[in-house]
Amino acid sequence: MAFPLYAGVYLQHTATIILTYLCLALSWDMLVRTGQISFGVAGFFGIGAYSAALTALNLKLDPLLSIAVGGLAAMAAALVLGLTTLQLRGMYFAITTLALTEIFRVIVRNLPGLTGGPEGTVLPSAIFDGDPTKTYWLLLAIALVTIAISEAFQRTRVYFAITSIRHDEMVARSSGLDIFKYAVFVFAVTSAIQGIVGASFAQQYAFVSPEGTFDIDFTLLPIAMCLLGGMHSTLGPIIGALVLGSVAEYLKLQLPYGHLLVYGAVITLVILLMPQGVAGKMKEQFVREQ
Amino acid sequence: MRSIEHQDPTMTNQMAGEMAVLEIDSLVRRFGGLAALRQVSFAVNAHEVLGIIGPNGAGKTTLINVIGGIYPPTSGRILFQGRDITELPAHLRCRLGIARTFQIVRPVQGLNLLQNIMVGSLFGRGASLKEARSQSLGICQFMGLSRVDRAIAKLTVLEIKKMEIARALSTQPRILLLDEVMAGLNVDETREMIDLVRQVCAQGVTVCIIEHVMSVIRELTERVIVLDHGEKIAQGPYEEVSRDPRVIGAYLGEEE
Amino acid sequence: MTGKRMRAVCVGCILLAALISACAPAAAPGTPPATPTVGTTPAAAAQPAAAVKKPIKLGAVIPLGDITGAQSAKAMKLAVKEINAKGGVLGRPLELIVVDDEMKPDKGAAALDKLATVDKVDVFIGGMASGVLLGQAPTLKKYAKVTVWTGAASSKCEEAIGADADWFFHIHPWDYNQGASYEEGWTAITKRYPQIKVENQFWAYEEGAFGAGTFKASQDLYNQWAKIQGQSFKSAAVGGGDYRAVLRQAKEAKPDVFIWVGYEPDAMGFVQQAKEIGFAPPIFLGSPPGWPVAFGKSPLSEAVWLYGMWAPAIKEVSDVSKGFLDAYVKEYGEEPATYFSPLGYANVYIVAEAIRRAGTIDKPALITALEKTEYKSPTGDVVTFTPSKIIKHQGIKKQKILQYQHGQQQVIWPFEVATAKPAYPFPSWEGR
Amino acid sequence: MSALPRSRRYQIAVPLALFIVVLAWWHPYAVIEGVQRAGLYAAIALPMALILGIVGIVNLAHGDFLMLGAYLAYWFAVHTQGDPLVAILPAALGLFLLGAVVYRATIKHVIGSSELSQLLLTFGLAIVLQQTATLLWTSQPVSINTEYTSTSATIGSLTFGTYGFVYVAAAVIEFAGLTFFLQRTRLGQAASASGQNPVGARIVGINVDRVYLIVFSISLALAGAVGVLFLTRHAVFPLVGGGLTFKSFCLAAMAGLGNLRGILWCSLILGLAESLVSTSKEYAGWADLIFFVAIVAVILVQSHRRQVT
Repeated sequence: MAFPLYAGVYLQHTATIILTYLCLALSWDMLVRTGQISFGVAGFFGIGAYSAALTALNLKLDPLLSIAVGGLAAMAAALVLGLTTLQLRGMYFAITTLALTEIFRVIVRNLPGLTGGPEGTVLPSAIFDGDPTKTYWLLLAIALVTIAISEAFQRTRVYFAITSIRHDEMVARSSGLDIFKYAVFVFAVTSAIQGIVGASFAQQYAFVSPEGTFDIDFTLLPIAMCLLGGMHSTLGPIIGALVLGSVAEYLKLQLPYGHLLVYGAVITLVILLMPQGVAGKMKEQFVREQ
Repeated sequence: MRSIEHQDPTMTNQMAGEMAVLEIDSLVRRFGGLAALRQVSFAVNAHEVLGIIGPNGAGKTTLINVIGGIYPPTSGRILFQGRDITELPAHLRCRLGIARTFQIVRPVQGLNLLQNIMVGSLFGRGASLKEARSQSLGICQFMGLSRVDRAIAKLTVLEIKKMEIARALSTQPRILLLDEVMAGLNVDETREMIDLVRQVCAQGVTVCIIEHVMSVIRELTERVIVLDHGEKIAQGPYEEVSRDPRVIGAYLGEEE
Repeated sequence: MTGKRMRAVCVGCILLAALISACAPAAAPGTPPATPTVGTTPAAAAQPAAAVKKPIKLGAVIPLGDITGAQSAKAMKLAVKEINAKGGVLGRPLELIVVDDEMKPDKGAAALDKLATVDKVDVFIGGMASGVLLGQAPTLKKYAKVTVWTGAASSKCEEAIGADADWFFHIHPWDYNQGASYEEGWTAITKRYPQIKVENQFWAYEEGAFGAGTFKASQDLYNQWAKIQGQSFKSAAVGGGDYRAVLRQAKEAKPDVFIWVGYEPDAMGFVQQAKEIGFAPPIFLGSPPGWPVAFGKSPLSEAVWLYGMWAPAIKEVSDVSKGFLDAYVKEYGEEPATYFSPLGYANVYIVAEAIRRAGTIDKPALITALEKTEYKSPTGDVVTFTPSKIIKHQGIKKQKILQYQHGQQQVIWPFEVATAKPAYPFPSWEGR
Repeated sequence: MSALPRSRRYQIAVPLALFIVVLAWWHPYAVIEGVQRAGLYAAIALPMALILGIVGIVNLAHGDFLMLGAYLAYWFAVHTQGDPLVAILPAALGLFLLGAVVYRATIKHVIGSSELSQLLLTFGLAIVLQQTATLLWTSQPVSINTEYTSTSATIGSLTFGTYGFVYVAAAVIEFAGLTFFLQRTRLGQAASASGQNPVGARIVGINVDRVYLIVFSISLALAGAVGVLFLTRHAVFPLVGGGLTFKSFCLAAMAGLGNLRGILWCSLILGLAESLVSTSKEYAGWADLIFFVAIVAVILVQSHRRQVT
């Protein structure tokens, strides 16, 4: 993981971007493990980014502290949203989260006094004065924490809770499991991660704007990565982010026009041909050989 | 969760005064225009095995679902140990001590045999992972389930049925609602299951059992409730009820 | 594998094959070729001497998925080809390396890192969206390489770059430059054509950064000479497209000038719906970054005014513009649809000429040479670099006021490059 | 198909009518334009509701198929120099065939699998369509101007566009056609049956898979045809469909799954509300929130209702 440090600034920067998407992909997957799809990653990413930028700018908070604030703000938003919409799960939840990004964008755009309005807000300087190595370490740390949380979710009682919710809500409820509590809990944790990632993004590039920060790609790319790597595991999204992140960077240099098509094709083909993803496929193979 | 119960003085008084664990009071459940339960009332006494029988579509499973809290009744009341639980969500009912199995088995596919059983212990009883594991292993032994790390796909029908009961037992229930656990089992397996239910009962768990196989009802239950078209048409010992013309009529109606 | 599965795989392969084949023809004429490096080969053929020397590398960051960026890249490629055909600069060929910023700040910043560390370019060029430059600002400052930027109009970018950045050269006018030059333009026009009135203006601006920013900048600026009111609308580019509410408010305000600031997808809707509600102010003006190709063909376009930097008609008054346009059409078989193509072309030439004057690519010498730039651009301007509000090196400060006449964009002001006289007042919608 | 009992319908219809009357007096243009807007929304949402009601799939690529139809019409109009409206039939036919192919190749394989797979599949399809369109036609918008698009009428002091009513007509025709199809034709009855109970439908001998295929294709054909109408008044570009998909879904969710008549009502309410907010000077920027507020409100009501019943 320290490899990019010796590979030059460009690779370091690309690795930082890939780590950003890795965290988003992993946090998205953690929620999927409860059976809920969120199309609102960009929304929480944006809330985190804006909260961090505005607190750093107006309250002169330390950048690292402002990143924590970004995570908390996203978590608070998720709690409010979760408490209202997670009673109805499935399609309704998915579509509400799809709307979420747009709602936040509209709000941010229409409160120019607070947020800088449509033009966004510029921070005086990037975090660590733009030092790419330190930024890389920061993102790596966030990614490791995300991985740790994901693994914790796979090894503790949370695993039993979310797996039963995903497979059979009725059994879960009848076995004494408070579905709503767990759904809201996981939603809040994953949103906090997305908020933190967004906040560090804002600190890294020293600016936020409604269009750039609430970009639908922050939702889209993580989903494609999870699908490719395989859902419902820690390894899957990591593989997906590494593979798709680097392939996309390579393709961009080879096929400058329309390489986003790859993401759509990946999502479609994986769902049709390999719903368990790369990691799942490997696991399956492994089990068969045993 | 149990501790909360004891803090409620009215409840303990009632518990002392009455033998009923569960009281059902004029329960009505409609689906759209269709009434699945009409004014059903009965009580389940502590330590008894109560049979619930009736032709297909009589509302037996709906009754279990309403008692378990899967959906609320349209009207009527449910009392558990004297406490009104009509408004309580399913998971809290489970934690109070109402456990159930499902007519069509519902193992959680992502979990293996032991893990499935642990779910009940973890959430129904609030056990830690370690406690849940050892407790569930104990229940497995009691139920005669071996090789507990097998995936669901590798289990036999009997094993899955046992797993469902084990999962319900791992919540340490006061009352266990069994929904056609004998369906699809052969004679020997049915025998084994009947013994198991007896042992469960012997441990002080009250049992409510829905069953189509009348020999099982005859052997296990002290008392039966007969439902037809959502209405309670008879109750009493099986031998008595089976001679009731209304009951015979209901079952004959099904034959047509 | 079951038959069903098999079929699914086949379908998948066919789908993928179809997609790839769909990419190929579209990508070939429309975009730079697959290899990001262009320009060395023709130079080698023409000037064998130049080829052996190490090329001078220009690293461009452009959104290739968007028509503005795509055409800008094409024009840059054309300029590099022309310069190399004449022997390159300082006897060395130019090499252009284009990296897509995907209109995203993070990708734009990473692109700069790639150009600086992997390709080791000598100069940064390119640029389009303000939002991307804002995100790139920390990275640009990190390298502090000589940077000659075509795009980005938001003055927020100027704040982000800061006053110390003597290596930053900005060609595109800032939003307030544009505002000021329109004031200058209208003052000149009303002086020459006294019947034209512009004091009372109604602005319809799209609610995003572009529209709202432009409106705000102009509002601050115009209090002196014009009465401005405005209302935002949702651009069709982001799912809007119903302008009747804003047009009706404009109609009630009875302005001398109606201006809409939005994107290409709004152009046709505005005239159609203005006709629909019978709103024909004396001056009907649009200010999108680009116009739909077919807009001029519609009878509704007649006498619509527009703000811009360039129109194909400038070729009639500017040799550079004619040369550029002819070469572009010859090279790509189509007319450029956005002013970013002449700007991209100018971008390369400005850098090349400065290097030639400096005689070196060393940073201080190159900065000094760039400061002395006096480049006759295909946009019809003479580009020089002078201080703006914050930065030291601002290129073009003037915009142009144009008008659709008989399906062509004609320049009305500045008068030096004017290609037509204004049609005034705006004819009624009836009969068109 | 209509989910509401008669009494509830009055509960909605009477306040709505009152609201319209008051609004018409206060803000006549908001009503005229709101109705036209509602027509467009309904015309776009109806085919999506059809798929949702019968095949049970949320087609997140719905708006992108519409975009495809619009491009077909554009291509047709440019090459024949003809009126784009003539392209309605070819566009519908083209999309019908495309629908059959897409159904066979993709949708068919996720029927019966999890909601997650279905949503993600159509989401992937949406991106593929958008990006393919970008490759083929670039991001530059295309639009077509025809003389009739900006025809207007004057009643008293009101001058308003009349072409917008074409969307109202389209929505009504679509609704009538679909209702007729579902209630009066054999295939339509089979489709209704499959929508309500696929297992039962299979038992009584309906080829559910074929019914799904046809319904999906019909829906895309309608989307294509509406796309042509859309082109006559709006600029079309590769990403134009996303917002339309979302609005359609909101309407379908509000109306109740599969309730076609409800789509008309809900479009009317949301169309008027949007139109009203965007006419107000200070708050025009918030008009976007109408649909979002609506969908969140629907969810709250639904979840409340689920708790009570």
